[in-house]
Order: sequence, then structure tokens, then C-alpha cells
Amino acid sequence: MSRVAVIGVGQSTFVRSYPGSIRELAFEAYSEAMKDANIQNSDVDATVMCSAPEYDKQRSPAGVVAEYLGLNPQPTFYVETLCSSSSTGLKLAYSLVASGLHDCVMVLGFQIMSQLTSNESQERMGRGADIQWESTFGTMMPAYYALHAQAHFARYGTKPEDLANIRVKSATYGVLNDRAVYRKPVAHEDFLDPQKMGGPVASPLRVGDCCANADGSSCIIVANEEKAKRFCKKPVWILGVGAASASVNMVGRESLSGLAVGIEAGKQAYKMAGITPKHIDVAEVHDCFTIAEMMAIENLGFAEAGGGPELVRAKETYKEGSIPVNIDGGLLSKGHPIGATGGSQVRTIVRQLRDEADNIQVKDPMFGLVHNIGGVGLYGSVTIFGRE
Amino acid sequence: MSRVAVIGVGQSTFVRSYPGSIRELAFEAYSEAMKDANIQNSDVDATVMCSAPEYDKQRSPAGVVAEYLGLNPQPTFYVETLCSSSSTGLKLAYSLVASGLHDCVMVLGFQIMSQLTSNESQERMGRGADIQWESTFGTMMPAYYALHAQAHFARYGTKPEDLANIRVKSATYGVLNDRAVYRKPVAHEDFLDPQKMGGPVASPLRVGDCCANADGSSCIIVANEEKAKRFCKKPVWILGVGAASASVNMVGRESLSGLAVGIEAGKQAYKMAGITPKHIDVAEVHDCFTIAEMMAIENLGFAEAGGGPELVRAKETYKEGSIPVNIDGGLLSKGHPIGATGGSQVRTIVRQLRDEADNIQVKDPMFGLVHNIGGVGLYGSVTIFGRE
Amino acid sequence: MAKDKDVRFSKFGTVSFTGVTQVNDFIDYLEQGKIMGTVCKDCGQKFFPPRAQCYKSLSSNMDWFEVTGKGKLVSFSTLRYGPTGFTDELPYTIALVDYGDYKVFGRIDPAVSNPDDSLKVGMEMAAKPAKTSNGQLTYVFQPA
Amino acid sequence: MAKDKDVRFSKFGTVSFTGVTQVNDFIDYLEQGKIMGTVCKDCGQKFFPPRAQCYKSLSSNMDWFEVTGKGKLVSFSTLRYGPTGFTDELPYTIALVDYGDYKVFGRIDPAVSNPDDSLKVGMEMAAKPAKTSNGQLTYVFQPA
Ligand SMILES: [Zn+2]
Ligand SMILES: [Zn+2]
Repeated sequence: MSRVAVIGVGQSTFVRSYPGSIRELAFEAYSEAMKDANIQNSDVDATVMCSAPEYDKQRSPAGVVAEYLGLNPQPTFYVETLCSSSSTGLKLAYSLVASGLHDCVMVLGFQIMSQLTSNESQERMGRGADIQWESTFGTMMPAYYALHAQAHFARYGTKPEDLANIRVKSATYGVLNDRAVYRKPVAHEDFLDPQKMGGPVASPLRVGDCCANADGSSCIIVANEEKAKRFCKKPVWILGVGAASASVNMVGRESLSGLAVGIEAGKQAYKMAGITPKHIDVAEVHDCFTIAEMMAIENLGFAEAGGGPELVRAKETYKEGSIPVNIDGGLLSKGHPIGATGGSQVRTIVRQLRDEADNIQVKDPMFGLVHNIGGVGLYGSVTIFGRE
Repeated sequence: MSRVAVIGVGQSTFVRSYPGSIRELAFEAYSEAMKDANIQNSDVDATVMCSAPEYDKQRSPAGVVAEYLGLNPQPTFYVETLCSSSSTGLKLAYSLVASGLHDCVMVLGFQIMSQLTSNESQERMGRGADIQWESTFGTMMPAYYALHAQAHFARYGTKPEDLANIRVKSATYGVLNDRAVYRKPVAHEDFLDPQKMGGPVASPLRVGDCCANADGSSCIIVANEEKAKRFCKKPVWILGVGAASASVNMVGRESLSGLAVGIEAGKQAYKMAGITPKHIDVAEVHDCFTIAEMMAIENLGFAEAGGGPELVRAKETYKEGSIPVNIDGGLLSKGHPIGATGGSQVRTIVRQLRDEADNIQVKDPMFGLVHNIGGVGLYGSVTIFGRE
Repeated sequence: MAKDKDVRFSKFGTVSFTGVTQVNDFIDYLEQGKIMGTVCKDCGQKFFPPRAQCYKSLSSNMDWFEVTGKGKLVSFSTLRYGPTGFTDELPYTIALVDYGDYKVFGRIDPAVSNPDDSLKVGMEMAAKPAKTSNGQLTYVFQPA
Repeated sequence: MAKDKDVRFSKFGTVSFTGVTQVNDFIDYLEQGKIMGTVCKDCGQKFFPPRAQCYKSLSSNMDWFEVTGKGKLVSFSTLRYGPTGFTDELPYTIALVDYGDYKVFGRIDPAVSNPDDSLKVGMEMAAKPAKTSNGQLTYVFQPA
């Protein structure tokens, strides 16, 4: 299989409410990535547009965004796997290049969630599960992750404080990230205050266990070996891609104390890259909720099943630890603009592997990993990157 | 590049109103394709789900459909390019196989358009263009194609009767297709009756120039050379894939008398397959409107620009002609269930190349072509198939 | 079991998002006090929620079976926020129960007091037909 | 030209589907009787409809320019059916007009009688600000 590299990355600032349209927001990530790769539109052979379609009235946004960015007549298409859309887009870009169909492909993720009214937003939230068999019970994302937390608690003795540890770590780095929505420090005491992080959401999850919606965009440009070497001084190679699905309905799940899609996608990615969890120097994992990061740590093999709380407690997931996780602040601090999320994770890892991560730079990383989940473990993507 | 073949095809009957949900409708195409390929779910390494998302309340339908069909834990994702979604899905399936990531991939297209109320449906129609700059004027699909017809008329002297010729040909074959929505013969006289085909829609297009909405599903299974030869007696090879985009806004179009995406995607596909339009023995082209088929005939090189009306008049696009086009009745007869349309076109061509096309079989075809357009020339896909 | 198009299924749940499915008979059974799944006549696979078609047998040759007896509580959560249309019922507790051959997802009977304290993962539960606060059809779990 | 979030753009068109864009000043100009596009200060590219950012220069360094003079009618169509919200205005005629450096899409002035007979592809047209039947902002084309 021919090699494929990331040659450009970009991201808008993630904000509560973007004062513009999706095309204008997409431009922000696009222009950063194009400057980063130092290429022209004519060098881009195809674009993959990633978002969740329910948050904007524009139908088929791929066309509108491609036109705005001057990316006609190259092919473009829209891809969606909920919160992992741009990681799915990256896998497709990889395959379009590795197959020889294209030399250079752009993956653009975007989401504006703030322009719906609160009512419209709540209505869409209600349709996030199987609308025939589960949405009818009044389910929501936090409640589904809460079911997983409850199961993890019951099976391994995990405590709410173990989850709070994850949020405290996240905030430590959110403070440093000027692209993040939430930039205040968080202390354990804040979880004792029901007006702050301690407010109940869906037992056992509290306000501090949940990330916020955001508006944002991300852009990743990949190329084949020849173009990567021509365009780019520090290509970051895609070494492993894994992806999996699970049943939407909870009735189809073997267990709720982990996400099967994370385990399966991870296995595929490690196998393809020819490495093991121990080789990973820095990771971005999908932390829409604290319990999601806890499960990711275990599902990816950074800890044994049930060993996550101890790893977190020992601060091994901090920048100085054995496996730094989400040291850009994660979704808990950055916010979670669905379609843009995976691309933002990729950008963080690429910058780490180029030694360009500024105040969060890990020392000489060789391998980085991105773990991105769509829905409540419905879709899972794991991508492994390496430097020359 | 390694070879990729179609090893199974399936399609539901296209109907005005399907008495079930999208998962149940998807099953119909899936089960036909699985029986056709004679494989198990465990042989399918990934699925690509194709539709337009606005017509069903289920968010992220890829997950729901994959679960229902028992296609977990294999990866699945949703792809959309409006009416060409399943052709885009086929290109992605091709790349996932040709890249070596997967051995066998399923492309499932589905659409239920009948479950929206008439008001909801009209509202979505209004958002089909750029919602900022064109939908605000009250545009609709027929009106955009009408602009193209008007431009074709002005440039080449084309007449309404030239378009009616296309509908009459379509109906000749629709009568024979038991999967089609519209199965009555159409005569030129019907266009003189404003209560029938002659009713004005958007000048110069009339009722008879437009296809109908439909509910339907389609399924295409592709595999690499080794699996194709193991599973399948008559693999049909994908020889060329082309895809292009154009501006959504009409202001970005060079000309309205043809579709630039059709020309560009065709060029790419012919080049990759190493053949010319003269080699094509049978074609399915995107005929959501009669003018769309007229432009396709010219844009694909079956006739010169402006030469379409004469080719059609001479009946060269009938089964016995030099280039049979849409002899399964096309969208004008079959109906147009957006996400399923491309897969249905592919099924027709695959059956032709296997000599299994029954009452519409062309004699010993070597090469077949599928041309599928999304939006009003916003997205274009051309795929060329060949037999052993 | 394909039916003419009907919207019986819109009677299911506090808010219904879909009315048309080939397993609409589920609603009639629920009205009769029975929670029903389907079982494939060709391969014996049980499905809950019910399906009209079996991907193992590529057929729609299905029978109904009744969900009876007890299952084990896999997990549960009490919601303090809810989507549009459900907020009047807050707080409510959702749960997943494992019957062995299949699992069932739904809500805990609102008559169960202090569910976060009284429920334990692993305890035995039984499902029974019920009405929602706005008179729609549903089923609930009770400790068994 | 980025603005604080506002919804001025929702004044545009018989039905508006979007209110928030970085080219909301287009609305103020239209209220002043001017149809405006944008031109990139870095590369000189003209954009109609206006854009806040230029993909050629990767910048948002834009000026406004006014759409004036005549263009050529590229095509037109008279609609007998319309989407929700537009049906009261039926029949109406949409058109594309080529100004050379850019094109403009919109409707023919409803004062033009028998547009299908009186209009010809290639004839000269001019755009002018107007109100829709429900008092929203728009512009229309007239033979020039
Ligand atoms: Zn079976
Ligand atoms: Zn410029």
C-alpha cells in the first residue's frame, strides 16, 4: 500500500456562537490549512465535507462550501458518522489517495450549532437515537453515557471523583488553548457545588462531566508520498486506520462498561501500523463526557479494563505522564462542534509530531493516536500517525 | 491499481409510497444483492449508506440500517451528493477496495420521500439551492432544469417535441419494467393535453418532462479481484470512475446548455477506462427531466453539443439503436428515490453486461456506462463497467 | 407481516417520531397487554425490538413471541434534563434489562421511589405494558 | 467586514432561510437602493453574490462595489408551481443575467407582461432593488 501523509492542518477558534454562516466558518479552517500546506486550490484533487446535517438549514452543504472555497470542478461529497464525521472523512481521503484515484485530498469539518433556537436544538437531541425504539423514551446523549458510567461504576468500583479527575486534567490544558471554548481552571471542589460542576444531569453524570456544544471548523489535507515530499518539509504519515460500528440500540450491546467500536477500531489501527499501545507517545481521545475518556483509555489499551481510574489518578495522562491524553484540553475544554471535532484532534497530533505544539509539546514523540467516536459508541475511528 | 468488480446487485420495487420504514425498505435491496452475490454478512468488510437526509426523521440512518441488516461491527458511514449519492458511494467503495483497506464493500442507497407531509416536502424543496442567495427567489428543481432547457433551445434550436421524444422512448421501456413506478405508454399526443403530459410546470418544461418522486432502495456489492473470482461467476469490472462538482449558484456556471460536471466526470472515466464514447454499448444517464437526458447524451459524447435532438429523433437511443440509453425506463419511468437512484442505474448496467437483462437485453455488450447527477449539475459521477 | 400503510406506531412513546413500520402489530399486542418480539421461523433468531425481516435468513418469515419472566438490570440513569416533549415527565429513569436471549430498553416504573438508591445493577426486573403521562402506549420495568 | 451576530439578512427574499452571514451589510446597501458585490483588495477578484473572504488570497480584505449597467439574459423560466411560502406570487419568472465580470441571479420584474413571449435569451437587462409581495427586500430585472 502506498504511503499517505498529512501535509496541512487548520482549525477555527471553537466558539459558543459564530457570527457567520457555515461557508464563512469553513473558510477559517481552510485558509489556515492551505497556508500551512503552502499549496494552491489546483493542487487539491477532491474534498470531503464532514458535518451532521441537522444543525443547518442548508441542504447538501458540500456544494455550497466547495463553491465558496473555489474548489470546483474537483469532486466533493458529504460524509457523516455523527461526532466522528471528520475522522471518517480522513479514512476516505486516505483510501482515495492510497487507491491512486487522487494525489491530494482535503477533509473539511464544520458545524454551527448555535443558530438553531433552543427548542429546535432540543428537538434534534430527541431524535439522536433510534427514533422508533429508543428516542420515544426521552433519551439524550448524556443519559446514554450515564448508562455506561453506571455500568463502569458497578463493574469496577469507579467513583464520581475518578471522572472529576479527568475534567480537572482537561481544564489544566484548556486554560492554555486559545482555540478552546472553556478556558477556566476546574478544581475538585467545583464538583461539590450544584450551581457549578456538581449539578446533576443524568445520574451519575454531573455538569462537569459533560462537554459543551460549539461552533467550529477544521481542515486536514493529505497527499501521496510523492506530493507530500514535494509540498511539505515535515509530512506526518498515516500509519494505521481503523473503523467499526455497533448497534444504535442499547439492546444490541454486549457490555456497557466500554465501547466495542473503540476496541475494534483500535485493534485494526495498531495492526496496520504494526505497533502496540505502548508505542503511542501522545493521544487524542473522544471525551464528549469524562466517562468517554475513561473508557477510551481502557479500550485503547493504555490501561487494562477497569484500570483507567488508577492511571488517571496517577496523572499518567498528563503531559509529563507515560501516555499524555487530550493535552490540548480535549472536547471537555475545546467544545464539540460535531463535524469539526475529529479534524481538530488530528491537528493537535500532527502539530505534536512536527514538534510545533508550543506550550503542550511532548518531548520527541514518534507515534500519535486519534480516537473519535460517533454517537454513543455507534461509530468508532482510530487513526495512528507517525513522523519520519 | 488493483481491479475491483461488482459481484452483487439488488433493488426494491420503486413505489409511490412504501408501507414501512427506511430500514425495512433497505432490507429489500440488501437481500436481493446478498442472494445475487451468494455471500454472508461476514464477507462484507464495510458498508456505505447513501441517501439525502432531509426526508426522514431518523438522524444518522447509517447506524440504524447497519444494525437492522446485521452489519455490525463492520464500519459504516453515510454519504450524500443529493441525487448522485449512491454513485458517490460506489466510487468510495471502489477506493476502499482498490486501496487495500477492504476486500468487499456494500453500497446501500435508500429513500422514503412519501412519509413527509406535502407541506414538509414543499418546504424542503424550497431549500434545495443555496439558501442564502437563490432559494430566497422561490426556486425549484424543475425551474433550474427549465433554465437549462431554455438555454439549449436558444442555442441549438431545440424544440419541446425533441424533449417529448425522450419521454416517449422512456415510457416504451417503463412499460416493461416491473420495478418502475410509471408503467403506462406515453404518446406525443399526450403532450398536447394540459391535463396530462402537457401541463405547464416551469417554462419550457411540462409535466411529461419531469420524473416523479418515489420510495426505493438499491444495493451494490463490490470486491477485489481475488474475492470477486472466488464469489462470482460473472464479475463485472469497474473500469473507470469520474466525478466532478460545479457551483451551486447559477452565477458560477459558464453555460446552461450543458452540465460541466457531466462532461468532466465523463472525461475522467473514459480516460481511466482507456476507451471512448463509441465503445459504450449501453448507458444509463440521469434523466430526472427530459432535458437532463438530452444534455447527458451530448455531454458524454454520444452526440456533439446540439446534436442530441437529431440522435434522439433517429431512435439511436432505443434498444436497437447505436447507443441504447435508459432502456430500463430511466428515472422518468422508474421514479427517482434520490439515494437509491445511482444503484438502480448500476444494477441495470450490470445485468446487461451479464446478459441477464431479459426483455431489454442488448446484444453482447462489452462496455456499459452510468451517468448520475446530483442537484442541478452540482455533482456529477460517471462510471464505466466492462465484462471479462 | 407487511401491512397496508398505517400509522399505528405513532401511538408508542411520550413523543412519537415515526408511524409507519412493518411491525405495527406490536402496537395491537401492547394494547392487549402484551410486549412482543419477533422470532425468525427459518433460523430461530429472536428479535427485540421486533423486526419484520431476518438478515440471517434473508427472509420475512416471522412469528411473534411474548416477552415474559425476569431479566437482569444492566444499567440505569435518572435524567434531570430531557428533550422537547419529555420535560413534563422529569425526572425519569431509563434502563437496559437483559433477558438472556435478548435485551429490552425502556423506563423504570415512575412508582419506584428513589430509583438511584433503590436500584442496583444486576437486580431482577420485569417489563409490563403501561401508559405514558400523556396517555400514549409504553411499557415500564419494575423490580421483580 | 465581520459583524457582531445579527440577523439583518433575514430581510432578504420572500422567504428567508438564513439570517446570519458576514456580508449582512448587503442588506443595508439594498435598503439604500444599491445592489452590491464585493471585490478582493488583494487580487481584484469580483464576487457577486458578495463574499466576506477570498479563496484566491486566503484573506478577508474586501471592498464593496455596486452592480450597475446592463447585462445579457442567459436564461429564464416562468414557474407555475412554487415551494411553501412562494405560492401566492405564482406565476413568477426567474432569470440569470451575465454582466461580464460576474453574473446575477434573480427574478424578472412582475411588471413585465408575458415574459415567456417578451423575453429573449441574449437581450439586455438591468437589475434594480425592489420589494417582494410581502414587503421583504429583493431586486428584480427589467429589459434595459
Ligand atoms: Zn432467520
Ligand atoms: Zn483575493
